[in-house]
Amino acid sequence: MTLLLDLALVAWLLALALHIARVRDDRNAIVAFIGFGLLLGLGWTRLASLDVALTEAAIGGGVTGVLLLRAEAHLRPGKASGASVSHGGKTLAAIACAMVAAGLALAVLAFPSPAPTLAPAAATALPSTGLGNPVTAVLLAYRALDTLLEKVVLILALIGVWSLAPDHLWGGAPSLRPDVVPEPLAYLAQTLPPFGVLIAVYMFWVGADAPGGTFQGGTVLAAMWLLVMLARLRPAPETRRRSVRLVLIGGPTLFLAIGFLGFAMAGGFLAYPESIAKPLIVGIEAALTLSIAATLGLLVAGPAQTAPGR
Amino acid sequence: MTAAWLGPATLFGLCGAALVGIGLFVVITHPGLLRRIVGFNLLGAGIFLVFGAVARRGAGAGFEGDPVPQAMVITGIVVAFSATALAVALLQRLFDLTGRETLEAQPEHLPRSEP
Amino acid sequence: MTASGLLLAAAVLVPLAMAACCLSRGIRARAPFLLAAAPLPALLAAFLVPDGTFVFFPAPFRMSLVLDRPGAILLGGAALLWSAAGAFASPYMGRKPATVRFAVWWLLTLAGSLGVFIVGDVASFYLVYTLVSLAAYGLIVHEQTASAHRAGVVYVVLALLSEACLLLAFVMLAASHPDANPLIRDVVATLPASPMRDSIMALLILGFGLKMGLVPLHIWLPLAHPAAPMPASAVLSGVVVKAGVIGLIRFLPFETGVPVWGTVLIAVGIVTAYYGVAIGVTQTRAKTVLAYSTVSQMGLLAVLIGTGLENADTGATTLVAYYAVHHTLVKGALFLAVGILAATGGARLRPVLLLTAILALSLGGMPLTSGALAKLATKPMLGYGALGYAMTLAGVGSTLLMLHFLATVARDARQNPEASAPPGQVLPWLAVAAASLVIPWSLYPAIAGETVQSLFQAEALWKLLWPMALGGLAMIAVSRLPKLRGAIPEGDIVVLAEVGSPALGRLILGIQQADAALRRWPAAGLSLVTIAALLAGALMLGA
Amino acid sequence: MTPLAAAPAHVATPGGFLLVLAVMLPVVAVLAMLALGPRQTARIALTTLATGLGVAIAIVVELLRTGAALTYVVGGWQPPLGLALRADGLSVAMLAMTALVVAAIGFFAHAQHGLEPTTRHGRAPTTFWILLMAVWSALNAIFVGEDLFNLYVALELLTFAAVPLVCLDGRAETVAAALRYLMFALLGSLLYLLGTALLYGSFGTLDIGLLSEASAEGPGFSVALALMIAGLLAKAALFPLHLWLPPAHAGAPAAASAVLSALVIKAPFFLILRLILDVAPPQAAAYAGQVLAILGAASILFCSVMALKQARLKLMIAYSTVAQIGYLFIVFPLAAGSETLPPWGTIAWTGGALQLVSHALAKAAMFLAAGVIAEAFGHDRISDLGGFGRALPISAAAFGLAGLSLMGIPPSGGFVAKCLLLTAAVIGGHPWLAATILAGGLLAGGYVFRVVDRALATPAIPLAPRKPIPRRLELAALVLALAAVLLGLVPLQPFGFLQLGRPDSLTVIAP
Repeated sequence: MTLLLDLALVAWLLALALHIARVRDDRNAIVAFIGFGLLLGLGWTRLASLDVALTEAAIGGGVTGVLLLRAEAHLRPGKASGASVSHGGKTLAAIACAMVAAGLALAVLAFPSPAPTLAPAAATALPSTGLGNPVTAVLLAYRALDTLLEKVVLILALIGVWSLAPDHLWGGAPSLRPDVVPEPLAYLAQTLPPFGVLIAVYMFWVGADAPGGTFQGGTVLAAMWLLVMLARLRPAPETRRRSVRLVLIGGPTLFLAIGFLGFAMAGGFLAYPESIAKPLIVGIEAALTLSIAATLGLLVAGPAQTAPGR
Repeated sequence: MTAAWLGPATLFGLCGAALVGIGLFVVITHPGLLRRIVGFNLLGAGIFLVFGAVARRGAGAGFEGDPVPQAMVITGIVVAFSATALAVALLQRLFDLTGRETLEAQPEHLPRSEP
Repeated sequence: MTASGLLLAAAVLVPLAMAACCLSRGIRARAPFLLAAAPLPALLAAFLVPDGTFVFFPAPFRMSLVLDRPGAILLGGAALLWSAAGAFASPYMGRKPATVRFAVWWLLTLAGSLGVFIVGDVASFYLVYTLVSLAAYGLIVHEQTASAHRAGVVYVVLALLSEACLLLAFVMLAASHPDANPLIRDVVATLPASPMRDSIMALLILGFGLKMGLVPLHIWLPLAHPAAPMPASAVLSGVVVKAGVIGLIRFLPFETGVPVWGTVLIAVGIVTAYYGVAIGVTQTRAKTVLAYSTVSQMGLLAVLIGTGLENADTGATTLVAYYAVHHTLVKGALFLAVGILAATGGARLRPVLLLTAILALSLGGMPLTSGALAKLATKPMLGYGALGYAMTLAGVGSTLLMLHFLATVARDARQNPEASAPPGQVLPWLAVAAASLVIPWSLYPAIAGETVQSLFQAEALWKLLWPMALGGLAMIAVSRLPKLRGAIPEGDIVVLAEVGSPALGRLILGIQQADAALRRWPAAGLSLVTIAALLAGALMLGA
Repeated sequence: MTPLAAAPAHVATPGGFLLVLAVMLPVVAVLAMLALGPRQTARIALTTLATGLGVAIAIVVELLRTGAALTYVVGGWQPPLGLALRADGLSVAMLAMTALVVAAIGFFAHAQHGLEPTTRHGRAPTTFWILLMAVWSALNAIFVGEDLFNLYVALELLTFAAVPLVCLDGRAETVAAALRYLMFALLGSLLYLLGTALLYGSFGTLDIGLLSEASAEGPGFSVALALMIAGLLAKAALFPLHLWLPPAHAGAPAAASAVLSALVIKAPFFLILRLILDVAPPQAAAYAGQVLAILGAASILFCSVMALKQARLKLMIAYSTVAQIGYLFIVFPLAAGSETLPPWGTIAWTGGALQLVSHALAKAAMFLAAGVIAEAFGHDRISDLGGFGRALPISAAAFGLAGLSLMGIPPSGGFVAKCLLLTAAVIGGHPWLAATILAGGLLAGGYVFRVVDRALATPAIPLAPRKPIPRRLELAALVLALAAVLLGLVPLQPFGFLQLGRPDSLTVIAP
């Protein structure tokens, strides 16, 4: 029964992917992609990975969807005039891609059994972090350097996006400009955020011990903020504002500072003293949640479109 | 045997392989840049599913999956989103400047006109 | 370190230091006056440093200097010509801003060209050889005319080709050696037994032959030498080509000999000697005629080197150096003479022409001149068989070509207004001319093992005179053929090479189109997937 | 495989914390720049440049002092669960080279921003400094990383820092170039990530040290490595995957071009080297090395000809980069090693490393010199630059000296590198590679001389700069070019420094 369900899910995912590949209209493809993202979230629950499922649904489907839809609306006036790939070229590419997929499938089928795993190692080390969720432990303790660098990646992407503003607008505010704010959106924007914030805080809070965590919480927060900005309840902030920048870097800075403190307190970079490991990690997560929310929201908002006020 | 063989891990792993193929095809052949960006996301989703299969196979020690690849997927998704955001911003800027949303047929070889 | 060692090192370092000093504004203004002084350490070293001196500079320089007999002879002649030409250059070039640049290139070329005569290890040889090759480019293009430009391009292409051949040859030579930068004499000793002997020999002859201007690699020479300013032409044709000669002297295994390659060199040399004359007589510009004469003379040197290689005759290197120093001084003086003749007219013309004639005919082997000494000294080595006659016939050619040269300069100078060249130019010229007589005479007994008196015997004189007479007759015959003049463009077969350029252009166009095609997104994407597949295949094959 | 094996794979060394500093110092600078705003950016950057240079020197000293690789286990979590950083001789050489080049480029950029006082705290200068710091951090992370997923994040950081550098001036064609660069680099990253997924699925670890000890079998391993190498090739822009490089490197501002061409593309090559040498089994590595060498040789010949035909100076330099990268890839068969000699004991290993470093120095010098030229004359059309040598003698000299290294003419690092590679090709019996090396040198001679010829020209109307060029702007290029020339004093033999921290027995890589 579950196998049938899985098969149906996989078939649906592939059908949507093929639809995205073949459909002529970009908007149609993006809507399909959003559906694909939500379905994929479902798929991740079938892989017993609720953390990823939440992340995928929130970022993969949700925020990416908003980003792409806005881009599509922006680009709609000038439709693709690019030279399409010839039929022969497409066939060749299809063969090559099928080859890659086949090789990959072979490799997936050839995975050794029993599967190598770090689950026992993660479990053994878990008590010394004081956490209950092993994924959070991996992200913020075992492989904290990955996470720290990834935060820098996020910030860098934002710097890159901001740098695309024309010189005279740099430092100004981005604008999320739907010409008319649809009634339901305004309504949602007024009612949803309190709940959203609550959900976000909850997600982040349980993340230490149960599925959920900074990314998921941060994404929900970002979504609420975007909703508010889209409904024009609050304008997007000027990117040069120090408060904005401080929120952006707050999480990574705290993370890095505690990392360096590790030299003094725990004998190494990004090491936590066992007794206060959990409070430290939860503190970092709290700051990161805010920073992620701000970064994601501003990434969707895009480069500045109004000149900074004097 | 078949049930174990076609457990969700393998099934979604194979699904990931197929998604990689489809995503790659979109990325290579589609002239529209926005669709290409969607293609990248499909490709990424496929890769993450392969990670997911690996994680699911690694269940043990009371966990339903190996947390290390799961954490990698979360990191990967965030990085992929950053990439999408940067690409979209570049694309919109290119469109604002030129009115095009493709890269082909660009006269890069010609000497550029002086500002 | 001994005083001799220091002096030897100064021969290379002083010009380099002077070039570096030209960065300073104050010294830059006086740069032209440095030119005459720069080669003086080398000149002193050639006379004072005893043969067989060896100096080694430890890491990180790892340079070793050696002065042997042939090296000393060539070094002395070269330094003399450089000094005189440098003295000639400062009034000739005047006080233009471009002169400073000329001086820097001059000093760099000078350092390299003197360096090749004294360095002892492979890497340093390559270094100074490259220095002289590339710095000479600055001298060739100095006048910035279209022809200088074309000459510069052809020169650089061929110089780099020569470098590439030599680099490969040196690497092959050193490959079997434990030390990565061995002494030249050590690697040359192992050359005959090397499994790569023939490749190495071919590359060496190709690389150095290019520098010497052996046919068919001579094409750059008649373009480049006339393009440069007069004093630069003198050193290019007089000294810089000798980098190839010293290269062959240093790198060919004369101790054991390699008869096959000796024969190859002889054949190439004879063809070059005749070819240079044949094309030279069709030329109308004096400097070009002289350049072709250089080609021809380098052919004669190649014959001498080849003979030494064929017969495993180590003494040949000294004779080659002796012949080469004669050519250095005479050819240098002749180029300077062209410059002086251009500024001389009226009554002063006659004595200048007379001295020029003596210098010119010296190349043809006129009795009592250095040419005669060089020919007589090398005669025993060549023997009296076919080779000896071939060489004598080449001497006939030289006389013919020089008579043609004299006719050309005399015609060009006929219209000159009454004037005389400034003493700053005449004196250096006279000095070189005098040296071209004195130095070969003073070296003759030691080199040839004969007394000077033997030169005055009737037999010796006859041996020299009949080819000259024949050359004179040939000149008369040639002058009856007016169509000959200008029949062949400068650089002869470079024109053929340039005919092939459309094909090359098509190839390059094809590459550009391929690049444009490969750089299209779908094509690159497909390439990426294909490369991944190839790599996977390769890795699976090996796993 | 038992997790947390009894004998840890990595033992932290006392100096290991320096590696953390090398990676994190620029990150601190990025955060500080954002916190303190544009007015402080340049000051923070210059301070960081000096400190980072100090850290790099300290690392070199520490390596020389101990004679062993520096290792750090982050947070005390042993691989495979945790992450390790490790720097052997080659890594340290890369770190030092990066610090030197970044510092010189920073010096140049500071001088250049000073030319336009009105915009020096504006968008482009501020963004440049932040991106430069991020590039530096990412490069250091790549050179010391031991975990393939950590390296993936570092590679992405590098890409995200490098792409906006391309379009700092905001012209449409540079935005297009940046987008193309981003997309192709993304394709490469994703292939790399796919490979790590397969590797983790097969071995349960991504630590390079542990992987090299794992028994490498099965198609998954080959497919994974192939995907990773191919992905990295896309980022290294090896022919025929160079579609993005010429417009991106030629369009970027000079200082950015220098970073991109000298440093950024070296990172993927470095990782390929590590994959081939440390992860792949020797026989497989040999076959893959052949494929890479063929591509490298094609890159040298094809792109040198393209460089020869470019009308614009910066495009010429960019194509030359693709050609010079090719030399790095022909190292693989040359440095294959043997039963008695590990790859890092061969002369080709030294030659390859030297080529990498001297190209970085020379190429940075060339792009900076080209930047000065563009700044002075407002364009970089080679045909219209006649006589620029008189107007900008220092820049012309820097260009010429850097050209020596690219052509492989003594005295220069490029010459020693090419000489060593050529020797390896001759000894190892690779005549085609030897011919390619020589032909590449000839073609490089062609394109360098095209510019030198223009520098020496004396046009009827002397070329005059449209604005005065301060001496200090020209100095950075000259210093880098001189450094490339001074590398020529390295002895013509395997260089011991590059072997430090490498296993000297063959037990690890023996089949």
